[in-house]
Amino acid sequence: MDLTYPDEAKSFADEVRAFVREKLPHAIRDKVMNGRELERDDNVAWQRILHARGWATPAWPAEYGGPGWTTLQRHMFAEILSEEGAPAFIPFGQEMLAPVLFAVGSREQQQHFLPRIATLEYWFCQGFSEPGAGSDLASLKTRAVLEGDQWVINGQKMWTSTAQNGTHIFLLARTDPAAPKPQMGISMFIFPLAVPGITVRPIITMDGEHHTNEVFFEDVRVPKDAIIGEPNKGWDYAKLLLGHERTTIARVGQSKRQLKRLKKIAGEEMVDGVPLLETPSFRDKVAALEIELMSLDLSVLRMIAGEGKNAPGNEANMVKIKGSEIQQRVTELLVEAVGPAALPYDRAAMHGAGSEDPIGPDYAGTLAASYFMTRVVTIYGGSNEIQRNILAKSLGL
Amino acid sequence: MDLTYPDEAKSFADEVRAFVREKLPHAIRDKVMNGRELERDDNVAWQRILHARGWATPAWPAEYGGPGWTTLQRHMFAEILSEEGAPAFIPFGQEMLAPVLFAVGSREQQQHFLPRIATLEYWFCQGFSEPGAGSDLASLKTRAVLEGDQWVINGQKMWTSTAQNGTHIFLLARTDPAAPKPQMGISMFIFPLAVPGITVRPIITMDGEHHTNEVFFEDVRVPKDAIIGEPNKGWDYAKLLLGHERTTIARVGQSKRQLKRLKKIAGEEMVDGVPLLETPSFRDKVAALEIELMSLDLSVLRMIAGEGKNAPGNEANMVKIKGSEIQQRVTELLVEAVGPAALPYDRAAMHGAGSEDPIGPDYAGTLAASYFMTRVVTIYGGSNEIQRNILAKSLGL
Amino acid sequence: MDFALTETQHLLQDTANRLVRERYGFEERKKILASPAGSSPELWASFAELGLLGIEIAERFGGSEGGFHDLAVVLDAFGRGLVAEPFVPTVVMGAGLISRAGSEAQKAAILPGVAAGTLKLALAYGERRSRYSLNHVETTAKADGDFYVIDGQKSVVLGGDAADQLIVSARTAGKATDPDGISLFLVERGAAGVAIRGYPTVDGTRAAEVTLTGVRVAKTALLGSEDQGLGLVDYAVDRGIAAMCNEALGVMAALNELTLEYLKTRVQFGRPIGKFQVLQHRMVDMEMALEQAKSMAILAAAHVKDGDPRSRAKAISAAKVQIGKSGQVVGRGAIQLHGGIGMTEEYIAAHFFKRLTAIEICFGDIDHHLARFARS
Amino acid sequence: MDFALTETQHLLQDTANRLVRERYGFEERKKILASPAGSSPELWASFAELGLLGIEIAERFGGSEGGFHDLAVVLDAFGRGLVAEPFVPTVVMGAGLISRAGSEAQKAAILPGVAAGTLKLALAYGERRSRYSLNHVETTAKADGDFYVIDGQKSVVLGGDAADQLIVSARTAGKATDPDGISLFLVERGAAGVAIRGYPTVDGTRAAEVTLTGVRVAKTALLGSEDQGLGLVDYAVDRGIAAMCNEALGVMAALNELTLEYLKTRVQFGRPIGKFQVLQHRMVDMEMALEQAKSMAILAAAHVKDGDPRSRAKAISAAKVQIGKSGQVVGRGAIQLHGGIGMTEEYIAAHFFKRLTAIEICFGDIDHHLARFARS
Repeated sequence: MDLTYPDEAKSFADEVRAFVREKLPHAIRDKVMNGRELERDDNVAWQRILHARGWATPAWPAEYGGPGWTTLQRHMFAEILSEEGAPAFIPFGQEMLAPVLFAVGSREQQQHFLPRIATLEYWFCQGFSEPGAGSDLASLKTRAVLEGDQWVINGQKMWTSTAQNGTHIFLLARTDPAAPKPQMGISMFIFPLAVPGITVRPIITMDGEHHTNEVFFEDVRVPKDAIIGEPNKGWDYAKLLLGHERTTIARVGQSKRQLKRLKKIAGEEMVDGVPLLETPSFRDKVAALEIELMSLDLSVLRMIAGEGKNAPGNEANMVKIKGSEIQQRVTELLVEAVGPAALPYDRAAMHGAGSEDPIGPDYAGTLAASYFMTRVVTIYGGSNEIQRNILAKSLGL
Repeated sequence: MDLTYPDEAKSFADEVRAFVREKLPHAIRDKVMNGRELERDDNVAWQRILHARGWATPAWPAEYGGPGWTTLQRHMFAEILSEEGAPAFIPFGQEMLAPVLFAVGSREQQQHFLPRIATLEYWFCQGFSEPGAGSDLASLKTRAVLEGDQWVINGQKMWTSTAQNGTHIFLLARTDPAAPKPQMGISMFIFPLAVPGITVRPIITMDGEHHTNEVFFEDVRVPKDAIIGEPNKGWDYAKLLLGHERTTIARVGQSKRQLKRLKKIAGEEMVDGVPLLETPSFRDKVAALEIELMSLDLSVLRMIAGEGKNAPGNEANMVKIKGSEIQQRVTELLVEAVGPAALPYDRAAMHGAGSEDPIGPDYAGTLAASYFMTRVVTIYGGSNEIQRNILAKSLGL
Repeated sequence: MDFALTETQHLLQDTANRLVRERYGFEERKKILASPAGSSPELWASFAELGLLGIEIAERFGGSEGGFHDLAVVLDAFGRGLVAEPFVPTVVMGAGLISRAGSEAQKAAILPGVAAGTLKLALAYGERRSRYSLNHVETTAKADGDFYVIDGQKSVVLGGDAADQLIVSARTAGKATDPDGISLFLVERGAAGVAIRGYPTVDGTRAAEVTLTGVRVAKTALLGSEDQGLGLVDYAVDRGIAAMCNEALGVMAALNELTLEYLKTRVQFGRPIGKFQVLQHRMVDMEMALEQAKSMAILAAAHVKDGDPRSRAKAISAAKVQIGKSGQVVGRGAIQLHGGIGMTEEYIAAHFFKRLTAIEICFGDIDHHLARFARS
Repeated sequence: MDFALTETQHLLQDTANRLVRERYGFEERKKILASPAGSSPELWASFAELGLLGIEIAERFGGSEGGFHDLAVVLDAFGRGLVAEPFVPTVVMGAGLISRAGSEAQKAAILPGVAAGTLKLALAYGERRSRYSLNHVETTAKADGDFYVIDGQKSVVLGGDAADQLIVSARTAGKATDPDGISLFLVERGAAGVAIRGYPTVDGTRAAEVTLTGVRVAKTALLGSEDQGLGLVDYAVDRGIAAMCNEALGVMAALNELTLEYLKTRVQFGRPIGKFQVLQHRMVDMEMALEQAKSMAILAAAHVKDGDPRSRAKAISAAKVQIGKSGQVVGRGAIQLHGGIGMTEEYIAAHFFKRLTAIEICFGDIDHHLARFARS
């Protein structure tokens, strides 16, 4: 039992931290630190900076261009980046699709797509959910029919995040409607978004921003080899993909950054002449949150240390639940911290343009929107109710 | 919309309060106020005092000897008694069995039992639950078979509270094992506990006290007319009985008394030279609880006001849930208030004998036991999970 | 003791509900909110026609001299419809304060206009550094002959961008946080030195930052007694709280209905999601939260005019705490039970949730009112 | 970074688990607790034989010089078995404090006895009015030639009724709550003027009220430096907390196992109650609470000997907060999920629950440690 990081881990952390501090453009860092919206170019620029350093795809095996890091290193890398205000990776290509390509992609697919994913030249989106298939993904209705050497796709996808920025999509579609179980007749496809018959319609979320979309497919024709792996095996690939990167799901680094921000803001807000952070009620709430986060941080480290070794395997569900609850809690306390200053809706503040003349304190303009938007973290990626169902099953209930 | 009590209600309240303050023996009041155990004689003595005043059975119709009060009066009466430290009514006879006797008891049963219930000469217990039939009461296994002019009863009952003090029992037993549904073959009986074949075994609860019992029935023979109402209709009678006294289930008066006690104790306990009650963290917890109780109090009054008038009818389930949660919360805060002084287990304090030489402050000795025992209020009388199931059903879910 | 609605209240309820239903659907509301003013003069005129703006105003000033419980049923209906007009600032807080503290001349000058729908009010009491403390007033008013000269900045003034007249708290004596020395002034929107920066709030209602630079008002603009304005601000804010508590009932009731309906109709895994016990119990908790809130909103309405300020403070703060908590249970619960669709701007659930969030913040959050409750 | 048990720890774990399984079943425990002393000399002797009492004690005093993580696995096992012997007061707090602060003579006089199982210790630091403040010491020690004379009363002294020697905090200077001026003394149980009133605590362990009336101890009985005892008490109490955190893991793990088993076997409405989703999710929350506690108990154990007192305080208080919360989730949840049977004294669930309650209270509750965490 030894909780200290080994020396090589410490020097690795120093190296990563120094790199981010040197290379991360200040304007991007500033947006992340203050909860402002990133533009497409921000993500691409940062991905290219990482790529130049060989760190663009930390989770990829060395043979596909990854840095060959241990799980602990990957965890530390992600956490330091997040703490220092780097944009999060766009997960769809490199974290979700790539493992499927490693496993069942053809050599041609691997050679064509992987390098372009690594630089964000190809910005992938995920075409899974549908209006009638959310938690119950297996009930999806989008159809793909092979006609000659083309697949013809018809249907509608929903919650296709970043499709407005994307170049490509990976998509689940039903290829065998007669399969005995709904999961069994599904295949996975990848192709560009810029093919005829695709319409992307924005879904504006309650923070007033454009994060996600509906995507309509009307007689969309893609080549026969746009399929990944074998036909009707798409469900297995999707499961592989949804189990991606167990250690980043807790978002420990991001929550640490947010907690630091909360303390800073609550240290500046005054209540009857005393900093809010020093009033016992608020202080205790912040302390309780910090302790939750310490516990989560250690749980993730324990999960990493135990990986592969007869681990029960359900820690990922646990850290997803706790991690998402903590993410929400920080945003709740941030809104509480600024009080009435959270009320103005300052769209300019969300996009960094309003900093010259903010309505309230310059840190307050994004907080309500961030609180609203963060309600989603207990919903997406398998709602916390679904996570608890999975955990109950693993307990034999 | 008018929240003020009418004048006649106010003078009623004054009359009740004056009566309790004059007539309630100090030793009994002291036990109740300090959470000590009551002896059998305490209950009987107080019941007789009420009886002499004509207030022994507040919920009974005037024709059976009740005072003929309105629901509001009954509510105020129960609440004032509770606030002033009077023992709670032993509910089994007068609150649970009596309405069944009113509805389906024979004239002989009514004439024999009701007056004796009113004085506690007959102390009834409830023989419903069994080891395998708790929440799922319909699965009970105790059998009653008619042999000549006697019922022969075999089986086991559990959670038969106060059976050590009781003289009689009302019992559910299966009389038709072949009934199409398990609810349909059940009958209800009443008879004395002092018949051959009955064994009462104490169940000690985790507060270390003897509140409840298992009762074993081995070839117990009771007369044919020990049955209530019609054979195989016992389930309907039990439902009638379990819906008893919708307004007292919230225990508002008791919680008010306990809240007062909490404030007194937290005003005496010091933290670094400041009364605990004035430290913001504890003060806010007490305030939050007080507000919950204010809300419950009003909800009960609204329920009373709405009675009979197209009320949705599920308020009783709601006030049971909230009322029980509040009862638990008070005991949690009471333990928290005294801190380390809650640790000594002082059985003498529970019985009022230890007051000469308590281990800690004289108010502390019963608090942990009370906290332990109060866990039961979200379990008994239909657990809060069952209550929520019922409410969900009433919402059409 | 009587919790039933009076005949007047039934009428008001029907009127307000019908108006919302017929004139303020989700799409109409969206259009109004997207307009430059963010509010609807036509709707406001209808409020006036239907007598909703003068409910509490004395008959001699064109009102119907009703009680706060009459207002409460309208607020409930407005909550259900998410009405984003400045009803609370103008009618509940502004006119309520004038009725209580105004001189006969002030009443005669203002109240008829409010009742007729031609005059809007806003109470400019908060400042950038005041948070929820009503006694934290840095804005100053200096006597200068027959005038006062007001300087300062007022922050997040609810309804401030639509107001024709502002009621401004300013310090005529004492230090920034002294309870004494605060006075109230009626300030014309168009007066020299008044700058109003209006904006939408996160829930779609409107507020403003108000800057006062050497604003000269006549001595007759003083509302109530000099230096004794804190009690009046406290009264007006307590009215605002009681109003929003009752509005929140409508918001929560509508959101619960919407969520319950969703649970019954949304099918996943081959059955309505409302068949899942965990979702059932969460829905039950949301219904219970509404019931708790209802009891406390009634209490708040009953205590708005309580002669004992401590007893009023206790009831109002208790209600605000309960509304805040219930709002969280209902709002967050509804979004979670809806899943993705609840996150979108084009579905009304999110808007109910945002309004509940704003109500939780307005006039002091849960912690603020727990402390006030305990102190009172 | 390594969270795996060492070979020694595996051995200790097996040893302690086997001992509990074979010698400390529910019925045996009940008998021991009902005995006049409330503890078992035979069991204590076995602890000594198996080397459990000297885990951390230096080899030259008969111990095996292990680390706190070694103790932690034993405490976990004792938690599972609800071992009610005074292991924490004697071994973790008492011997740990002597090892850190004792003179060579004091160590030689005490530690071998602890390791051999012939000497028990207790730290008498709390007083009737001290609540959780370690610096609140009204008991006085006045120098008198080569002696100190101690007067005062110590309250809820864990393990106090079995202790052969007490480590008493007393004030040699300053006022009742000064941080400086507190000194520690070794006091023989049998010394003139020492009165010990032992009693069971609500969870079945034992404590005592200790009255000291003109108790004379030699100057050599001073432990550590005069007036500088507070840091030592703080250290000993932090050791006690870290110990109970790890014990609580065992309690919670066993209670969760018991509850899970009950959910799988208890049939109502024709199916195991564990098929009801609401109960499933509650069980999941209890498992998560245990996992959270596990992370923090490991952290506490790692920081017991942290050279930086603030960093130690932060880790220890954080762990105590988490254990308190997890204990509530697991304890209250288990009773609720068990229903009636969970309320009874004859079933072990209630005893786990009571131990978790006591652990939550001992050495400071959640609020106390939230404040200490925030201050550190």
